[in-house]
Amino acid sequence: MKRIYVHEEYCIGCRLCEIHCLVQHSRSKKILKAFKEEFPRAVSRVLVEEHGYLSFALQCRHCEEAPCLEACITGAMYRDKRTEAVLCNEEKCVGCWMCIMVCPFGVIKRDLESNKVGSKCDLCLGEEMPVCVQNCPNEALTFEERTET
Amino acid sequence: MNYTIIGNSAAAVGAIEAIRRYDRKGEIVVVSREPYSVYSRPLISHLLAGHIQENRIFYREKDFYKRNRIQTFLRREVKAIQARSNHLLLDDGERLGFEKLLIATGGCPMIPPVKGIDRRGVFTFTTWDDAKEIRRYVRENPVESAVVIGGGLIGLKAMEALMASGLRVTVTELMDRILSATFDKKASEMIERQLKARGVNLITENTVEEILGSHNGIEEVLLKDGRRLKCQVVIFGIGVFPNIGLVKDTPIRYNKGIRVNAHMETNISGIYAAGDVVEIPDILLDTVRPIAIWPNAYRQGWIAGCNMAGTPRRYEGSFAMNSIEICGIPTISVGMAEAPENGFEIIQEFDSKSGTYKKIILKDGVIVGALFIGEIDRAGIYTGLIRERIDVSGVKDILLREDFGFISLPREYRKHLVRGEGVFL
Amino acid sequence: MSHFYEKDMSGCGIIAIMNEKGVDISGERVMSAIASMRERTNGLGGGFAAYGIYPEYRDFYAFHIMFDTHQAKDETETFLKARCLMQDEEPIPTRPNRYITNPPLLWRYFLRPKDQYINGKSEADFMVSLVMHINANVVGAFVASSGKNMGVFKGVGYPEDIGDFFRLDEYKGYIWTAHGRFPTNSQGWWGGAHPFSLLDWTVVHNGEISSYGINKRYLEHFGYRCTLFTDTEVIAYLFDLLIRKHGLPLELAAKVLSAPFWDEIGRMEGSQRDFFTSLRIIYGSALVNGPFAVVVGHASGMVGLNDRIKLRPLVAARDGDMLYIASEDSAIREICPHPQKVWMPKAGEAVVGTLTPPSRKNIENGREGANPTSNGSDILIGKWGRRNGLRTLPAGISDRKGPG
Amino acid sequence: MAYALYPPEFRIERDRDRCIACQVCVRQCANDGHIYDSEDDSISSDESRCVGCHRCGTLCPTGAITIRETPMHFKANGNWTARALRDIYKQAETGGVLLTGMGCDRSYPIYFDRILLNASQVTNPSIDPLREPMELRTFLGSKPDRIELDPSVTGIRLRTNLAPQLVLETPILFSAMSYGSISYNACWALARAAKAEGTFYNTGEGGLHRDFYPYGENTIVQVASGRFGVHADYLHVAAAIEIKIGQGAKPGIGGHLPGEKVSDQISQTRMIPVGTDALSPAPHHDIYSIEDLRQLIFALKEATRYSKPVGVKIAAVHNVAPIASGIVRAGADMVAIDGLRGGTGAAPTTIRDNVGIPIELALAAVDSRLREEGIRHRASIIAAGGFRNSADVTKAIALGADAVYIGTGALVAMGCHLCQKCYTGKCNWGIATQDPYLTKRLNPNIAERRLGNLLRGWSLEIKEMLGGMGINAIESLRGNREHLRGVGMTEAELKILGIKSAGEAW
Repeated sequence: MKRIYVHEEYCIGCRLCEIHCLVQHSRSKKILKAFKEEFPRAVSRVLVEEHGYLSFALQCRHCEEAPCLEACITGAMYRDKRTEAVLCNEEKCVGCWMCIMVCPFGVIKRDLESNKVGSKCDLCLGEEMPVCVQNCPNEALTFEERTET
Repeated sequence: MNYTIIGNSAAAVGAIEAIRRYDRKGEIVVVSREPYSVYSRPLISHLLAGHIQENRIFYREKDFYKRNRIQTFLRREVKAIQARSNHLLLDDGERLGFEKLLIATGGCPMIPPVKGIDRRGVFTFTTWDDAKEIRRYVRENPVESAVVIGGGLIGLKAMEALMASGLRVTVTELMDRILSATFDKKASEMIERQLKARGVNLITENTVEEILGSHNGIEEVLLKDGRRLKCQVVIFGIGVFPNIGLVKDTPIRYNKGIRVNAHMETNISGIYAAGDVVEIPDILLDTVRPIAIWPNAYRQGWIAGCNMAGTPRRYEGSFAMNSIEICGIPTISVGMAEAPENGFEIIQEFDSKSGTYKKIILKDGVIVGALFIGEIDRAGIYTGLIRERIDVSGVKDILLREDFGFISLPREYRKHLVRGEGVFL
Repeated sequence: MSHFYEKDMSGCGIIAIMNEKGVDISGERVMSAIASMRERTNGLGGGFAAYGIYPEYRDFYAFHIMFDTHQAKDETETFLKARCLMQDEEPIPTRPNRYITNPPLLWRYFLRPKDQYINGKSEADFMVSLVMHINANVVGAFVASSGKNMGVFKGVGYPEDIGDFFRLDEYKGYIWTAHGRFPTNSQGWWGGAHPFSLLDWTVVHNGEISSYGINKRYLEHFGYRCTLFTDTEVIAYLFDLLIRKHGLPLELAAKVLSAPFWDEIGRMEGSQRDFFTSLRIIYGSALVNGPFAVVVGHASGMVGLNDRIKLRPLVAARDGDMLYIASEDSAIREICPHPQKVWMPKAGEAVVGTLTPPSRKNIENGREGANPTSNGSDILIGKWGRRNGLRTLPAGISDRKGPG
Repeated sequence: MAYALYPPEFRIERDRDRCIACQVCVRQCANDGHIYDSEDDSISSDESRCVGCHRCGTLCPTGAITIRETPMHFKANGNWTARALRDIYKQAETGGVLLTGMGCDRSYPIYFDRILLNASQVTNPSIDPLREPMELRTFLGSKPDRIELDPSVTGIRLRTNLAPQLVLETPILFSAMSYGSISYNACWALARAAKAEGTFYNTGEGGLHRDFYPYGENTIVQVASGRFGVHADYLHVAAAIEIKIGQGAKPGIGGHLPGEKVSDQISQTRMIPVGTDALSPAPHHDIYSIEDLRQLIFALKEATRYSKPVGVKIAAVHNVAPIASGIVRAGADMVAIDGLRGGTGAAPTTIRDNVGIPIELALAAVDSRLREEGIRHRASIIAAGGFRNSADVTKAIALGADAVYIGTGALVAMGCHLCQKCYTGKCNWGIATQDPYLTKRLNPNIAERRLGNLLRGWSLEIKEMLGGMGINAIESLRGNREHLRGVGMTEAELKILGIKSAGEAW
């Protein structure tokens, strides 16, 4: 499948990926509105980790055998047939946080308002490329189909 | 190829989805005692509490069987497994032949020897039917208060559900604290304080000895210490044990649960078992025991399914873990909650103001237990470290720091990032 | 002589005929051929070069000189007499022509250098230096030609009128080249007409040389002083340099002026590739760029050449010992209705006419090279001639062909 | 210093309506020009730290930031300009030499902007490079003034043995920029782009990191007065060698790489201890005369068995033509001339802005001089110093250059915004720095791509200009000043440039 790959040696820690992810998942999808008018503010589904000069953006890896899929007690977590992305059906989610317990990347966040899985990368379905990749100024994120496992 | 599956929950679904991944043609037969299309047992407390509607309890879409072309025998019970002749004997005498068999019969609620358990108003709490009956009973009878036997996960979920339906609830726990199996003392205290604050009547180091009442229902229970409690409903929420009734007097070997090899196959070739009914290696405790949790059930089912369909896969074993929210407090506990003896290192962090508590248990630089109360974000990272046995002695001091994350881990371990592959849990 | 500084931006007609056995041809024929291309000219210049016209003076340098004034004539004659033995001097015979008005003084001199003045230089170089001096320093004097047993007749007017004016019908030669001009920028100046000549090199040229600036500076490096009035002269000088001084065979010289493209060189095999790579690297500044069709004549032959993407027309034909090169097929058929062979030379492909028996050492090398059995690093003229014939032109060239 | 007597050079204007306090600017400014205040979740500025590199404004996702020159705070004065005053204040504070980076930014005449190119009309068809061959291939190295042939019975044998040549697919090379003055990634990108586009880059005096040996055949290695990183492998792996005498930005001045930039890798590459200042003396202390230079040239040729061209780079100074002539006669195969506007990683401002002459005049003078002396063919001329576009390149070639060096242009292609603070080592664009926080900002994949695009774009434009002039091979433009015309120049300038005034026909 087409995945987001992270090249930590080129991540400059600007966090533009987080900003644009937040905007993409806001109601208006407009940056100024998303930050200045929408409350609660949308949550970014990508997380930039920093340590010294090392940094990288981390978002759901859409694992081939995804622990969150196996652990989900409601079946809310599902794999999208077309993109093979792991997505969460918020209708079904009851917020048992099994997924948070098993995700080894720690990239699933709670949405405290709705007490549902709030922040889970959806590869920006609809966009031809996830916005974090689109907006990375240094190509530290790439969106590729790689054959090698 | 014919695949027959006894049971219709997580393990069964895991197996079905695995089989269909590798074998689109083979015939799949599911026999289940319950009448329902596959649903999620952990959701019954949400249902009873009225948090969700019935239509949301289903674990897979309505057309799950149809899409996977599965022949179902619902509301039918297997009476016997004829391992030698590869046949199942059903309650109505019908015999079903099978080529590959998966036993996924799950667990049964534990019911201690208590007098008067046959009275109206006494329930177990594991199936959708349990939830339905409790609900009806509460609606149709003058019920004001209930006693839940068992201060573990099931007992507390039942307690929450009953409170939500407006009852006064007493919880009796044999041990000196609730959740003694999954939490440490401090964590238990934190939850107990919350429960009491919400008016739950907690009675520890004590249990129900007899359920008293008349033919038209319970009036009160008699506790071990002689105390009496008025109540109209009693629920057994102690826990479950492997439902191995079927394999007794068959050649299939079992201990606490059915014994399986790494392919989830029993000692009889072609017969597999998965889910709460089996016992599997606990990679933390180096023992073999049942670990009755949902993620294990699904994965074991998946592994069994792969092997049944002829694609060898090994099950890596597992360890205890649980995520549960009690009184709105999210909690996650993975692996050991308390260090069994010395030689373990403990890192913890407690903030009474925000009511958060984090604790990591290390052995020889490797995490063997993690406990999170109140704040659970990114807890999975630690689960992963436990699973992969990563030596974290290098980053010990920052394990619980705000900025601890993937980046603090060895580059080799971060390869997941670039490779983007999944890891197995 | 500021009016001399012109770049010759002209569309023109050219014709060249030669008998490779050295048999004489009457001037009438070339005149009728050039006349047939009147459309290509505008009466601002016409001219002829003829070889073999002064057999009785074959050992003397025949200087055709134009003078604006008698003073220029005196100055020039004094200068020449001081340095040369003057075997003979006379006005160039003309007849009145109603279209030819106020011609300059036209004289010819048959000279041989006085030995003591040559000091070290080759005789040819010495004669060149005289030409350079007169053209550069004697106001109103211009040497139109300076070779042995040949001469250039040119002026302002239509070529056939110029030919009539100079009574060319009375001359016989084994090579004739002719040129009719269509200048876009020229005050009618007799010296500005083609052919341009140095020693026995003559050039008739249709085109414009975009590389003039560097060709000129390159030639200056070798002592050529391009005081001359048009870019056409650089072609004459380049041939003089490459063949007379550097000893290149005519065909190779043509490959310098109209060099093969790098991708073509890339397709050659080893020794050829090295050879032409070196040739281009060394003579890059001698590459003649821009559209041109040119015929260069000299005592022992002539060569017709196009620019490397053939932006000006050039046709060739053979009939027995006769070689014809012209801007238009019609001009050839005017005097040779049914040639044995007519062809359109490819861009950069030289059409070579050689007088047999040859009189020049370096031509020998070239021609004998036509033997296809070669070893290692030898360049076979014949061989690359054929290769050149196979040359595939880049797309889009063809629509640039045709009358320019 | 207690307080500064001059206002900050730049003003950071933050549009509050647009600022979303995302802190990208805070994280991107290596000079701490932006400060985040978590109390009221807002961002403020410390303008005294702004160097005008525009990193913040470029990355700001809402375009909330504008960097402006501070409006004149001094009383207007034609002589005592703000710049003059600011320099004095600075110097009065520090007592030191004022340093700067990149090339001269004073408004001396740029002759390229006063030279116009020719094109064909009617009499001479222009050539369409998209449809017909258009040759930019360029050979750098010494050439004989004639070919030598051996007649043989079977044909003609080539006797001439050509001196080693560099083959360029486009007449543009990347100037000397040392590993140390620029980052590893920047060097890597230059090397990769040079290889991909069939041209060359130049190590400067920083030695050659062994990682870059695979790009050797596209590498020109420099031998400079400090002799940093010069050893047998260094010479052997390269395609050509350049002796650096001078640099346009600082003629007569040595180099100085501050110790803090001498990291472990750099110390290994330059062969000096970690943390020590790398000082290149002003002169080579084994070259006090032209004959000394000749010795070094031939020492290097001997060392490499005459297998590669050896060039000499000098700054364009008043006497440049005779000096170049001497260099050619001393045996150099290439002469690089670096003009007044040539760049640098660090130079005293006053030297950069007041010493040397513009490349256009120097180039024309050198080309003419070598032709007058009949030795133009013996060496190739590489012009350097402030080439901004393909037209500059085309004009330089018509003036007589064989090829041009681009340094600043290449850096700008990689992202440089000419803030001229290279010497601080805090390049926010990750180019002129060794700070790992900053160097990773230059992704060599992107940089290589952008450099390649620049070369291809310019090459295409050069072809268009050639085609317009009716020329289809670059050698027909080289030194062909007939295609140049001058506007707004004095007779003297036209004479030195060797070009006619606009309006004069051929």
